[in-house]
Amino acid sequence: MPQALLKGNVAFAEAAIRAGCQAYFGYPITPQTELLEHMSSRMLELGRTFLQAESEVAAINMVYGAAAAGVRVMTSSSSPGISLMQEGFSYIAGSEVPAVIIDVMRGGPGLGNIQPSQADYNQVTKSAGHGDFHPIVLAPATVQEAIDMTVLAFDLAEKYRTLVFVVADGAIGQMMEPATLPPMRSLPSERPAWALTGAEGRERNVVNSLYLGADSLELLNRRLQSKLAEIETNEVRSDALHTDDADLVFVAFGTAARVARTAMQTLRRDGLRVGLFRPITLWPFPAEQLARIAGRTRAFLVVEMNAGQMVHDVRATVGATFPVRFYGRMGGAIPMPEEIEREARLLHDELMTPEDELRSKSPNGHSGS
Amino acid sequence: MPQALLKGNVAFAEAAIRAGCQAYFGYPITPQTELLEHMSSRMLELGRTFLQAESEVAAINMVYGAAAAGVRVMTSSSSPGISLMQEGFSYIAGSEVPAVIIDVMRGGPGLGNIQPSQADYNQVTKSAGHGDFHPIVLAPATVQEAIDMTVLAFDLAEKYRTLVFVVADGAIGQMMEPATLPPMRSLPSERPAWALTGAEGRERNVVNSLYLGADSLELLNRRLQSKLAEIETNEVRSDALHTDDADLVFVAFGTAARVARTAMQTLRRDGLRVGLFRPITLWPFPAEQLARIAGRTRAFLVVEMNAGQMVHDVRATVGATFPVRFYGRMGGAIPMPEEIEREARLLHDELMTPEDELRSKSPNGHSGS
Amino acid sequence: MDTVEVEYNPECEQLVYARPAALTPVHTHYCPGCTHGTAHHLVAEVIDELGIRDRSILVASVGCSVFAYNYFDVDACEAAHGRAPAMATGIKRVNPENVVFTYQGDGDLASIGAAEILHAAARGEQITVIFINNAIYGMTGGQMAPTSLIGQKTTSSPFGRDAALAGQPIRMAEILAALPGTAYSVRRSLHDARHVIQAKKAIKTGFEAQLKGLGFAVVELLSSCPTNWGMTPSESLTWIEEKMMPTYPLGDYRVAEELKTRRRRRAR
Amino acid sequence: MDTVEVEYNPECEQLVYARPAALTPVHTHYCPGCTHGTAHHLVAEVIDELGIRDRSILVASVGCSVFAYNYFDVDACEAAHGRAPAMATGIKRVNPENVVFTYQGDGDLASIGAAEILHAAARGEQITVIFINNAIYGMTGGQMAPTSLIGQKTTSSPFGRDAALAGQPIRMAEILAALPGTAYSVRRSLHDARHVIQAKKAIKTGFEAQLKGLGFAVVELLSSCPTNWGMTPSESLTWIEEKMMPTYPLGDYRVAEELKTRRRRRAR
Amino acid sequence: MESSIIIAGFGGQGVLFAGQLLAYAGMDIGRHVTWIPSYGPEMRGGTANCTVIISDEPIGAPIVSRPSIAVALNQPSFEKYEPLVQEGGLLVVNSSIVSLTSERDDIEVICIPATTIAERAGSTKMLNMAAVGALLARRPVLPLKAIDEALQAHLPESKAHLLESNLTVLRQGYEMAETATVA
Amino acid sequence: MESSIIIAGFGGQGVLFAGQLLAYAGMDIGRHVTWIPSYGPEMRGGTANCTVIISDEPIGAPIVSRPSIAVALNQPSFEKYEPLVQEGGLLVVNSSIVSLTSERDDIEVICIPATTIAERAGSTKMLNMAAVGALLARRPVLPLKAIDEALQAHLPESKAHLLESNLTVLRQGYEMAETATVA
Amino acid sequence: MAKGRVVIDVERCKGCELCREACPPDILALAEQLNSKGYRPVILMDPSHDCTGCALCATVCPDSCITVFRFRTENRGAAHATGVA
Amino acid sequence: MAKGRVVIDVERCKGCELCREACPPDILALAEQLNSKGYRPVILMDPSHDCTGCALCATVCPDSCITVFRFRTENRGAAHATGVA
Ligand SMILES: Cc1ncc(C[n+]2csc(CCOP(=O)(O)OP(=O)(O)O)c2C)c(N)n1
Ligand SMILES: Cc1ncc(C[n+]2csc(CCOP(=O)(O)OP(=O)(O)O)c2C)c(N)n1
Ligand code: SF4
Ligand code: SF4
Ligand code: SF4
Ligand code: SF4
Repeated sequence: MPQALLKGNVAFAEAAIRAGCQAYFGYPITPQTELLEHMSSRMLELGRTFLQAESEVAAINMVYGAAAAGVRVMTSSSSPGISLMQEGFSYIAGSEVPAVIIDVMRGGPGLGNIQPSQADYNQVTKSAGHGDFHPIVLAPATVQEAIDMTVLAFDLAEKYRTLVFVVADGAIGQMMEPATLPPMRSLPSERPAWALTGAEGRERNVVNSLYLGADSLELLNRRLQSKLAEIETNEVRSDALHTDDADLVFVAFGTAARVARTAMQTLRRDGLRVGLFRPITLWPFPAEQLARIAGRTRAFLVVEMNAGQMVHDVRATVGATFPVRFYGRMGGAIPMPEEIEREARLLHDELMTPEDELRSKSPNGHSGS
Repeated sequence: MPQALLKGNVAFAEAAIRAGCQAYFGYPITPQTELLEHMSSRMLELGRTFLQAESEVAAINMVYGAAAAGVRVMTSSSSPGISLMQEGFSYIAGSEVPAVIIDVMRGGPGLGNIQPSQADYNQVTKSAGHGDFHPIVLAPATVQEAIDMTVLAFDLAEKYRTLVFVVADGAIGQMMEPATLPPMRSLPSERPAWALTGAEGRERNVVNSLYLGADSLELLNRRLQSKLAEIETNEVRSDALHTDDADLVFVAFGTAARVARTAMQTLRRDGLRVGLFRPITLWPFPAEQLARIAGRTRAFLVVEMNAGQMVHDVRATVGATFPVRFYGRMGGAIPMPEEIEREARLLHDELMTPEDELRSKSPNGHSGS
Repeated sequence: MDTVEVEYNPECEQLVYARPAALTPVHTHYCPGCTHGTAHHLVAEVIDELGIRDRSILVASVGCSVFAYNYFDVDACEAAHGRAPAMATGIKRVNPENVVFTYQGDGDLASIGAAEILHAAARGEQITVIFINNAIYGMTGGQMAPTSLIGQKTTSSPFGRDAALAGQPIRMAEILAALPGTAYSVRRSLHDARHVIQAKKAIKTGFEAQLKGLGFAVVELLSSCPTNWGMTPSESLTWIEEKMMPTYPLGDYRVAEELKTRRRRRAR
Repeated sequence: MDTVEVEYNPECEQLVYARPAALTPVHTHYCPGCTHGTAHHLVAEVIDELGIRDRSILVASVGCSVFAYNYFDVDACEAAHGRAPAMATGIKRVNPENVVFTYQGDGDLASIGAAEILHAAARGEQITVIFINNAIYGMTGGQMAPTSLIGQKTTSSPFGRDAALAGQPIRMAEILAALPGTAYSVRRSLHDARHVIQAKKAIKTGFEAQLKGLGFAVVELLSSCPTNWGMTPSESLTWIEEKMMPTYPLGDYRVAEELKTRRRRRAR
Repeated sequence: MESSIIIAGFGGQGVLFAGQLLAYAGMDIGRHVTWIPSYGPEMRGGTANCTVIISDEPIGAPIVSRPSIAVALNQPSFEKYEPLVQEGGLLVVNSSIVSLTSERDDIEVICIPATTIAERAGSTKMLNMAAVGALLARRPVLPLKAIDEALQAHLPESKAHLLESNLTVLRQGYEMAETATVA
Repeated sequence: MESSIIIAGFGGQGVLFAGQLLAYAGMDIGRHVTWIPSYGPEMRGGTANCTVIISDEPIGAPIVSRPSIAVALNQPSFEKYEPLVQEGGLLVVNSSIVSLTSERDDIEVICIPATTIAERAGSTKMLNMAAVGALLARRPVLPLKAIDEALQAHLPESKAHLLESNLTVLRQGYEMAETATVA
Repeated sequence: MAKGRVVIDVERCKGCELCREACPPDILALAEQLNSKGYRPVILMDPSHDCTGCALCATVCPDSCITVFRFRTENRGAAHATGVA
Repeated sequence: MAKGRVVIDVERCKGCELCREACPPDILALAEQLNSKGYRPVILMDPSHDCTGCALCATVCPDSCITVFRFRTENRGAAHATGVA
């Protein structure tokens, strides 16, 4: 396939279609609306299912239904809409049906605004709903990755019968970049054995998350936990750039990682040995990979478009003794390379001062300009 | 006031009334329904506002409205209902209006069951909705504490103009214990200056969470973050029992803490030096207090009625090197004292083995029987 | 659980009524005399008679009927509270060949699920909705429903439902009949044998509407909750007739032409 | 922002029309010719005429009117998408003396907020709802609304709204009129001066219903969206008249007796 | 001293109230008490049970895996709890409808025809009082007097007229158990 | 080599398309490109802008605080971006409606009556092409030919009939800027 | 002479007695002893053979415990009159 | 002789021209130059003094840019006819 200049939101949608998405249910919300709009024409052209739901609550429960019927199904939304889907996510997790969710985050809390944000990191990685579960969370940083990870999302969802999120900040949804789309996959000829299709010639199937007895519900939870453990061993993904010789390593994902990359290049030109570690799966978090890098670098500068969320996973990974500094912008602001460079230079200077002093300086909250 | 034998759910409700709760909006859900039912009679008797909403989504937005009008308002629900309120929580946080939420958790995910659970620890402490905010989260372990913390919740909500959660597992909502209710407070004679009451003789007030520009929304977020920082310094609460001489300290909250307490007593009778640390504010998490104890004990056994959620905050606090073991039951199961004793004895024996060996044994996930 | 094998000699005996095949042998958890059970066997009989057991998909809802997926011998799922119509939409849209039906209580359908049922009807989703109106929240212990009667004492309206505070009862069969996608919307009652038989006819038509692809179909059934009404089963049936029916008149609020003509022809 | 001070001599000139006091001087963000603005000044004029500016509380909704709280000079808040009626309920229940009104678009009120508006009407909440029906989602760039017309091309119905897939347009004024707590439910249009004047009368009655404590009041206004309809402002007004009005007949669908008589008396 | 008591039976047998009565009485004489029910969706015919703990110290776990005393008012409850009673513990059985007998020799089992006693006194609904009486006869966790007073104080108004007969049943259960030969 | 270009103006001035055109052209000749718009709720009269980056290496940040090139099609855009252009950078100004002039001597400012040029060629809507032409005349970030081809390839069908006039406007803008004396 | 008979699944029966009230000849009664669920089930008490096999009991039974037969010897036609076919 | 006049807040005007169409004597026109928002505002062009002060323009103006006066000298009564009072 030749390269095309694609908008992130359109790329998500077209990639899903090529990955064999058979049904889409969604509700408009900026900054992901172009995704729904693309689906509204392409899915119908292809004779697949597209429906604009009356709300996000309805959308996720339609997704739940289609997933229970065993088709490849997806929805997409942005922060407030994702909040409304929490109950549905929990039901889908409890019923172990596969579904793909695209979350193009915007500034919060509340109505907030529609500018790019990463303030829902905790929401997708720590608690996408009530009860003990984690969706797999993929975080693309380019339009090409948006495509590749959407395809991956469908495969992982099916493999583990789980929820898979692809999360992007509004900038990735809105920007255009050259990217290559995969060929169109043929749709599966039959449904999974557990799917609801009518009990003709077989035992009836039930899709359900209700287990009245504590013992039976605990059994379900054990199964879910071992599935999560399996995912934690098999599906961790991350990307590292110039981390081998680095004194200082940026840790960032999505657009923040792109900006950090630019800052890194500038700083390297100035002779500072800076690297970049980019979690690609936000859950499972690439803790081992990060820990290994901590072994050979002197400090981390975590850059996020929020008040400091992933930084807690970084600190939990490397412990309170390892220098971890945070720089964040909130409310839809995107950090500029210059800001990151400034923070990096400050930190780099401190690296020359005794460890303990440094540690004391490492603030807990965000230190954003 | 003399002692009365009170059911947790009734205690929450009556305590709220005595604390001056002027309006309650809620939707029935087990295991908190008695709370709503108590409100349905008492609030009307007192000429205050009670309304059974059409859903949890409506309930939280009614709460948002009444809070914007400057009255003391509360809702209550359980896990699935709390998930549905996430968008509303985020709006309330973004608008900085005070509100009290009682969350009587049940087994999940999905419809799960109605048995006692602590599986929504992450939901309330890490992400009660989209965007960067944390409610204050109080976790009573007795009916008396349910009363005292509900009163405290209203005061903190007003003081910081924030959301305050009081979270209990179903057991605390359902059990009866002797407890003393506070005297009836008189209702505030006037509304706060920022409240919506009609702009007669003053500048008009606006309650809102929309800030179209990234800069203005970032300003709001800075204010929210400094408020959270203030809360983190002022409002941390915890309880420690026999932790001074303990080789092993249980870390648990709510019903799990009660069971751990029984196990502790048995073990102490058998000569094992065991203590109990009980976070009372789940957010802000009592990290310093816990760290101090880590200084004088040899290991923590975290007991939760979930797959292991608070344990991550414990590990983040004491670092990967300090021995932290987890024991959890899921799906509405309550751990029995015997189970905890068994785990404790195992761990205690290991404590006699070299540190490093021990560490390697410390599993990440849950190790529940 | 077991079923009793009933022996008989076809030579000299004719089987007039037997437990429908579309019901599993499981013993229900319903309270004694609760007409949820009656609605269940009517739906099962209709499924048997239409021969659609192996094409049907049940979307159970959250309410006392939460375990319906254990009682109907068809593919089934359990929706979130109030969202059965959305879940059914998701299933029917990708499985147009299946017969998809929801079974919902009044709290589920009329309260928390109002938007989903309204829009399923507006879109004319090809699903059949069995709507059990027992004027109360049964599962959670007898709180007020949007369908509770004025003055009705419930655990959340201890002084009786006051219209000034809680509004008037909602008549869903009428409201849903007014939506453009609705092919069939009627109200029936389960309070005596004659009405049970009429209810069954309506349920059958509700399924036929879907089989003919005419649009959204809903059958509202006045049903009892002896436990939370605090009455004996038979007192409950009297209460339905004397107290509920005046507020909820039985009748046909929307019947697509295709369904009318068909019924007439059969009558001949 | 500023207002122009218009000088005139009361001796020889009579002021016939001036910008209502209940509007702030802020310049709106609405597109040129968008009749959201028209609805705004009508509501403001009514507030001025009823002298309730300092008692009123606006509950703005999520839609193009999201900034309404900047434009009306009254206490105001911004509700979550679709939840304005719930938020208004929360306010009115604790502030019975205030005049509480919501201002909602059709996506907000008829789609995501269907349950909240339905139940506010069923409960007879003492609030006034200004409902802007422009047959589209304006704010998000022109997607289909439940109110979009059959065949209408939108960014989410690129081949035109197909009733078989998306159902028929919903008529909210009629549906809400059928709910027990509704005291006033009418539909008006903003497409020309005469209709604008009629719309204002209806808005006034909608507020009077609340002032008299008669129950829930809603005024549905057919409004334009030149930008997303892809028309000039004046073409848009024609489209309202020629295309929208046949689907959305103007009329009074519920008018409480107390309001009728009052109107008649005034007419005399 | 801490006693843990599980009372179990059919939904309609007043299981929960019997437990509350013990808790009230315990509280009124200044002991620490907890009461916790099994709870679930409304269902008749389901078996209900509650756990009461009466102690001299603050109570930790409100539930126990092995109670010191169990009251089985119906067959399923007997089957479930008979094996769980602690060594040296007490099992009170409603022999009116429980036909099974215990094989255990490490616990005390006391069988009384609770239903019949109650029926004779006017209503089978009072069978729970007979059981409570029997319990106290064999294990004086609380003085009978305390129960009397608690009953007077906490019997729901609707049942006030039944106070006397309840007290009678309580006593009869007590006396019958005092004299009964232990199984 | 990396150029960062911000194009800004009123909603109706084709700001976004002008940016996309540069991105398409860049991509078609094998450069790395990113295009990102300012986005917001539908509003006319608001100012729209987009950032285009054209580079030889993979692109990090898709946005810049200080562009190497800015195109100001209206007054507000001039006020906002004139101060931000990098030293030695270029500022293209639509002199038809922008009356202000730049005080800066460390950047190149080129003023062309874009609206007027477009109007003469048939429609003011094409003013964005005149500006793009002028841009390329002063900073050959891309060969004019590449833009020609991109325009032919990506002009929306609805506008196909305007291709020629668009090309003309593009050229006129280019030529006028080539010859223009720099402010 | 009885025209029909009913068989009741006593383990399934919850003793709600709705069938009793529906039964025209009133030939259903509560059994003495409880079933394993603790309910007093209904049983057929038809000494004078009055059961017509009208199946009204089965129609109203919420728990579908009742199977109904009609003897072929006389008035076959009645089968269609039941309305529950 | 003109019976009235209108004053237009040209900075607020977005040039939608709805007032023009509503204006019976058609005496509103678009100005030549743009306002600071980039819109061509409407202005009063009433050479032959045809404005009646009917206020229809103000009634339909979505942005409430128009203030309307009627001269007291003649037909006061008309004021009440406008219906927008
Ligand atoms: C989101 C959510 N809210 C509330 C509940 C609790 N709940 C379970 S069933 C029910 C209402 C049941 O009433 P109805 O729908 O009338 O059915 P019935 O039990 O009367 O048959 C409620 C509120 C829930 N499970 N989930
Ligand atoms: C929960 C949630 N979902 C979706 C959105 C995005 N959104 C904003 S406005 C809107 C619809 C606006 O349409 P309408 O209500 O008809 O008002 P209009 O803009 O047409 O005046 C949507 C879907 C949101 N802000 N919040
Ligand atoms: S609670 Fe009511 S509705 Fe539920 S099963 Fe019992 S009787 Fe039926
Ligand atoms: S987008 Fe449509 S509704 Fe929104 S302001 Fe513009 S014209 Fe009005
Ligand atoms: S109706 Fe059914 S459940 Fe009720 S008593 Fe008769 S047989 Fe038993
Ligand atoms: S109607 Fe108002 S905004 Fe429109 S042109 Fe006339 S004066 Fe200007």
